[in-house]
Amino acid sequence: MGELTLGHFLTLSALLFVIGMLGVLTRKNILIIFMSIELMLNAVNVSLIAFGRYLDSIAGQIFAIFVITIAAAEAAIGLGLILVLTRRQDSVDVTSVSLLKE
Amino acid sequence: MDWATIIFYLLAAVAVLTAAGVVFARNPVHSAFALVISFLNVAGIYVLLGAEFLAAVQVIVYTGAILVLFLFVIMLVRPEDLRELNTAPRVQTALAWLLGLALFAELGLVIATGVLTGARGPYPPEEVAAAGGNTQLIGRILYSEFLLPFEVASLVLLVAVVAAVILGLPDRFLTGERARGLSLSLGHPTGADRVLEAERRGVPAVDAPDLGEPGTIDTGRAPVGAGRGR
Amino acid sequence: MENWLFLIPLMPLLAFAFDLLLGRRFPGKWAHAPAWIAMAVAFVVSLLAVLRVARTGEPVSQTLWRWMPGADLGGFDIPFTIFIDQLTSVMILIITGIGFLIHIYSAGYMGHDPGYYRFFAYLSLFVFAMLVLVLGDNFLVMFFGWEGVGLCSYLLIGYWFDRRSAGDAAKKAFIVNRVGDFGFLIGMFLLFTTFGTLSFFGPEGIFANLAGKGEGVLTAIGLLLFVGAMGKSAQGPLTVWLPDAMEGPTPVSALIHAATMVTAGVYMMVRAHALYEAAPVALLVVLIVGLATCFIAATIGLVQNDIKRVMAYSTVSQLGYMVFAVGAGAFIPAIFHLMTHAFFKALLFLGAGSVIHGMHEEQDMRKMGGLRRSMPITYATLVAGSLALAGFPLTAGFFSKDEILVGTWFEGYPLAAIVGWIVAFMTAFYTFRMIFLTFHGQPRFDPEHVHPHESPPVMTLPLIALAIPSLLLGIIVGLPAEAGPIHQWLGPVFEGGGGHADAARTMAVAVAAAEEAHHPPAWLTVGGFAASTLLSLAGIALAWLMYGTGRISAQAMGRRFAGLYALFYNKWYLDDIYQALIVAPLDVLARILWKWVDAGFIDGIVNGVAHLTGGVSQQLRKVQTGVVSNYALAIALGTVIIVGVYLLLGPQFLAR
Amino acid sequence: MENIPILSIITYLPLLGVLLIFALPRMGADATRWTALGVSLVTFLVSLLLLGGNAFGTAAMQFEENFLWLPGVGVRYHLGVDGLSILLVVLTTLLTPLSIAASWTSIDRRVREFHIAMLLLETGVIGAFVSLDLVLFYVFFELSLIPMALIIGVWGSSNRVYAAIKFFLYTLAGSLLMLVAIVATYQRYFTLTGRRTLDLMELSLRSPTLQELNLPGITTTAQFYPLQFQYLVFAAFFIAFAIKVPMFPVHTWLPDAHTEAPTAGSVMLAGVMLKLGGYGMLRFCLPLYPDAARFFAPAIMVLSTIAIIYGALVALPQPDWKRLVAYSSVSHMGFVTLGIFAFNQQALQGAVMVMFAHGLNTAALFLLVGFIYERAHTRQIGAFKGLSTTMPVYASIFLAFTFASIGLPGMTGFVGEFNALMGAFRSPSQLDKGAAIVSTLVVILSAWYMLWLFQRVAQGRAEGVIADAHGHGVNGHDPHASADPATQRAGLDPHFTHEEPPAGGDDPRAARRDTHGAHDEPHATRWADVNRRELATLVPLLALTIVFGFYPAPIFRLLTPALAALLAPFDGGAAAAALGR
Repeated sequence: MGELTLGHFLTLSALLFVIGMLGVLTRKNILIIFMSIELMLNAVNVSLIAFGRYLDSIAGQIFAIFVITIAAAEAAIGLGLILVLTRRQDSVDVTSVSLLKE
Repeated sequence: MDWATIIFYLLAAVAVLTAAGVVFARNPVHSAFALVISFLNVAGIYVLLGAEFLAAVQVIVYTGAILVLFLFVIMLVRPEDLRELNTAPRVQTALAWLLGLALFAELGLVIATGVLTGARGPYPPEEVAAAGGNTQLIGRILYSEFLLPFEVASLVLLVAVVAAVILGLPDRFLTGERARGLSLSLGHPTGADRVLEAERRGVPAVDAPDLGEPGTIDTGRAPVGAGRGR
Repeated sequence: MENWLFLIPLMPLLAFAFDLLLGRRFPGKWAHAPAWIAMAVAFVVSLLAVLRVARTGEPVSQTLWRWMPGADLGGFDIPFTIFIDQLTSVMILIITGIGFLIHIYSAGYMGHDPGYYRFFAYLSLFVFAMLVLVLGDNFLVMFFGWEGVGLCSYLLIGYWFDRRSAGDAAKKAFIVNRVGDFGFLIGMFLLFTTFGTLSFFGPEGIFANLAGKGEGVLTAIGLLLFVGAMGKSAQGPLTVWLPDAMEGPTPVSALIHAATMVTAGVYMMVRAHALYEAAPVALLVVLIVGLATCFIAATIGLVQNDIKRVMAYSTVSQLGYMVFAVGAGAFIPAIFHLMTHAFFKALLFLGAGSVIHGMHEEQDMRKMGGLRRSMPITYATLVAGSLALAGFPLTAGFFSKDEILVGTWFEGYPLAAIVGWIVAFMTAFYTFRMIFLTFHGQPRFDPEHVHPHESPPVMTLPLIALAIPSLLLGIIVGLPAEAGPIHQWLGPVFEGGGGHADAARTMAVAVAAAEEAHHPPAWLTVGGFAASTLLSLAGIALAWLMYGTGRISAQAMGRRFAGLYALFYNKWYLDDIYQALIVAPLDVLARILWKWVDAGFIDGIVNGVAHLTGGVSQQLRKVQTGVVSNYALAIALGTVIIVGVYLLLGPQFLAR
Repeated sequence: MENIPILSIITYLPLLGVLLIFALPRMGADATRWTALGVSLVTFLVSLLLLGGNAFGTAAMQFEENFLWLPGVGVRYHLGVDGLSILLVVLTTLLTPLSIAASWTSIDRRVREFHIAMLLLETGVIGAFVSLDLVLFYVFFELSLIPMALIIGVWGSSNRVYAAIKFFLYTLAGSLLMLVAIVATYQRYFTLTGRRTLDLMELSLRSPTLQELNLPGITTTAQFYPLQFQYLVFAAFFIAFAIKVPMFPVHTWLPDAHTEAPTAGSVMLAGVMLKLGGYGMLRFCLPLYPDAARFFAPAIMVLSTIAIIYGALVALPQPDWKRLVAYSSVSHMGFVTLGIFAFNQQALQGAVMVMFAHGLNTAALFLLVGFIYERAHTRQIGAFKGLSTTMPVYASIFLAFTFASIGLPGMTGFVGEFNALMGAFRSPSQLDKGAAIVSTLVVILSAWYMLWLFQRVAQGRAEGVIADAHGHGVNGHDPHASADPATQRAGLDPHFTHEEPPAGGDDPRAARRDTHGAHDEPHATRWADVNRRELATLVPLLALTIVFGFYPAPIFRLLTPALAALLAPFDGGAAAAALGR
């Protein structure tokens, strides 16, 4: 693992995270937002594992596993919601969904 | 520049590019595929970090299951039919970019100046090997120290499953109203059911706020739910 | 310490309670019975007390109960004590005596009034309050009576309350009295903080230790008490209420606004003579105000057309005489005039009442005339009273007024005496102007509507009973001038330690004291008599010329002095000045305070705060747009800020 | 006798009434009224028992009940009564049955809830008067607030909700300040002595605790509670009570609360609630923080004088009868604060006597307004005229109370106000003397607005003047007497402009004779005079005002020990002595 330092991995993770965040903030399509969230989760995983590796602790990887399980659960529910939404108003434009405003 | 660094840069570059692809793709299907590629590259990086088990999990679970589910849903809702207002208001985008860069700068600063202050873990690489490799070690730790979180995680998954099923059910099951006509089969492309029918007749199924007659948004095509599936 | 003196004030109080509570159920017109009985008993008991005082030369007193307990009020001890000395005897005899006659008269005058019992109830309450005022042995009990009579004058002036003007007059009387009471109250505060007590007599009483106190304080007290006296006796700026008080029934005017209440101020100052003597500046102010009032009131009296108003202004003028007599230090003549004035002024008012009664509520002299034949007794008695008022030689008024004028001259104020004589002339003039306008000349009313008739005996008897002393009292009590029985009687009040002459002093010694007391020279006394006689006759003659025979036409005189006539007629514009300078501005201020300060400013703030909170919460609501992406943005913003803060401040935190 | 917890009995007897009403829902309206009346009368009788005997000879608290309530915090359920509080308790128990009796017919909606609120109010107020523990006092202080807000809010007239909320928030804001002050004192006492207590006796260092503690170098209250601390905490306490009194700047809730409250509400509010403020100042502000009291005294004297004059002036133009009486009570209560902060025995006695007299007179005035409101359903003074002819008994009682509230000697009003003024005048500081002199001006203003009220309402020609067949007035009354010129303009009548124009001529009677003007009097309908029930509520108040006006000694004797104790820190214990020092 020559010159590969923790910095590299963290930079990668930061990059992925920021791209994911941009995706969430700029896109209007729920699906895209969803994917961006997955991306951000993935970024976190990278940094977790990187830390695990450089701090000689397995905990990083275990946490990554849990992150993945959470991501899975979240995806399931999220997609379910999308289904209900499309049935209701056949558009995934997030701005039109402002039921929360009441 | 040994092999590992080169491979790292390669994988990282592809991952980042495809991630950008996910965000900026016009068509959701393209972004889905981009996401798949990105995840695979990340799996590669895991291997680089000596987390083989996780790389496998990433490939099988994450990419294999979750993203497939994504693709499935995208197909289900016919993305090209869905109207796509993918450009958020100007100010939102600008602010988002600003915040993104700010965050990246901050993280960069942390990474540059940060010093590893965490306590050294008990498992340096030789220890991992002694324990029989990455996967064995994870297995042992997972079911010993982290047993409780593991159970909780399983509970979370259970909830997710139940929720997904319920969300999938057509409303008539919830409202207890026996509908004779249409029955939902997962095979049904739009999952449309009597809800839209009922709404057209002016009887609001659920007292949601009046967002205007569904389907009135001019889509240039026949309204999604109503038109099909009869 | 006698234990029967309490009957004097108690009887009228019982009559009041009896009439008020049970009056309504009284058969027919007997509501005046309890009042009569009460007055009779009070008069008798007073007479007994006066005889006791005369016999022993010693004042009698009785402490009823402790009104303000000293122990609990940090030394402020006020017993409710009745005290009768020579001065008080004069007063209570006047009050109960004349009061009794007026009660009899009222039975006739108010005969057919629906609220008959209410009238007698208030009259009895008034007599009670007046007696307490006079009998009190300290300033607070006097103040109790002081406000009590103010209350009763309010009730009686406003007796016919369904008349708007009566209501206004009553309110005005009470408020002006209250202005006087304000001065009285502050005077009492100052008195207590200076002397530590409010009682007149006794070793630690006020009059006993005047010596040590600074003259400034005494002058202030004197002036403040004088403000109270002005309020009650309608002097100086506070004369405005008395003429309007004529709205009340005539017996009320006779009793309250002629004989008793209005003299309270003079009585108070004479009672506190020791205090005033120690404050010459205050005396000077009293003299000047008294003189001014005397003059102004006389001038206004010249032009009044309402028979009762003429009498009202005459009363104010005569009171002015008494006040400036006090101011000049001639205390005994002041009381002497007070006594004689009580008789003939009550007579004049009751006579006027009888005229009004006969003329069916007609008060305007211009619509009377030639009543000599139709009301002989009233005419005779009214002439007697007028002679006394005008100071016709040998009448009661002549002696008392002359003594005041001579006394004032002798005490070193010749100028005041001269003004006094001028006013005497004017008094004679307007008194007989009233007589000639009412009783002589052609009747100026249309006979079918108005048939003047003589009043029933129940009214004429009191008139006669009052006419006799008006004529003879002067001779009985006033001769020889400056040393007559009145002087001997009141002598001890002014020599001894404020009435507490030691036991040995008998009546004889009192006479001697009066003798060697300084005595006006013979020429002054004779001169005084001459001047008084001359001026009163001149006044009467002028009145005869103008109104009796009409040789000098009143109208012509009126036109020639039009300016003066207007000034006098509008009561020197006093009322308008008050209305403009005090009443209207205060009312405007009240409105401003209410609208602007209370509702506007303070409530403004309170309601403002309420709106403010409402407004702010309204704005905050807008932040929740409901669009998911906005929330995401917010979260992102949050993270960036937190990380930023951590980076900036992180190290210190960690370091600590 | 000592072991019977009589104070708790008195406090919770009304609660018993509440339970009775609550427990028997099928009880008819009248049955509820009788129960409430019965319970409040019994409470009154029991409170009279306390007055018996010479229990109040000493300054110590009588009928004490004292046991630990909340051990952790050191809050004690400590009840006790001395001369001052027993007088106010008796006043409360007296006014409650009167106000219940007064609202016999006027309250017909939700009768049960009304009487429950009234009895709760009584419990709250009595509790506040008898409790000697700061937290207990605060609890009862708040407890009494809620039923009053309900009474105003539910049974009030048109604008009641605004008034109720304003009243509630105003007083609540004040009492929260007080809570802060209580906690601060508690904390301060704890840090210094290590003892956790909220007992007034201990906190005010009146009981021997200070000697027991014999803390080094701390002898006076100034050292115990440092000045800076005292100023803040005193200010908080004072503002809470000033709102209740109410004092000048914070009084605007009173007119609204009174105009909107039902008769019973107004009587209880004016008769008793306002006294909580004055009582609080005496019981808490003076003993706990004497140095701060002395520091703020000049400012408070100025504010009281303003309150007295301002209240009287603003009462003058009021068109609404109740609002006028409300402003008059702002003016009367100004005397209370004037008396309290003059720091001498006579001024304090005067202040408490003003509270007692105000309790009687203003409560009676509100009863009177309530009775006429029950008949005419309006409070506008303009709507009434000539009540003396249509309702003679009512008018005469109203006249009596008008003079009682003006402060006519022979009534308690005068005794209270005179002593407060004399006391203020006797205090050494020149400012107090000035304040006393300016305040005495109210004597003129109060006469003006009260008599002006009486004249507009009771005097004047009512419809029912006895007129014979052809319109000529019987015995001297002329039914057509409308315009009376001469005295009109001369009258001290601020509103003469828009009345009937003077009809010329200089002589009232002559002019009147020939003006057969048409009836231009507003048609004053004939209302029934006060009935026996209403009379039963007024006569006791009238009797008390006159009896204690002529012979106030027993009340003064009852108060002397209590007030002397309160004054201890102010003139070195020589409360009763110095002759006008």
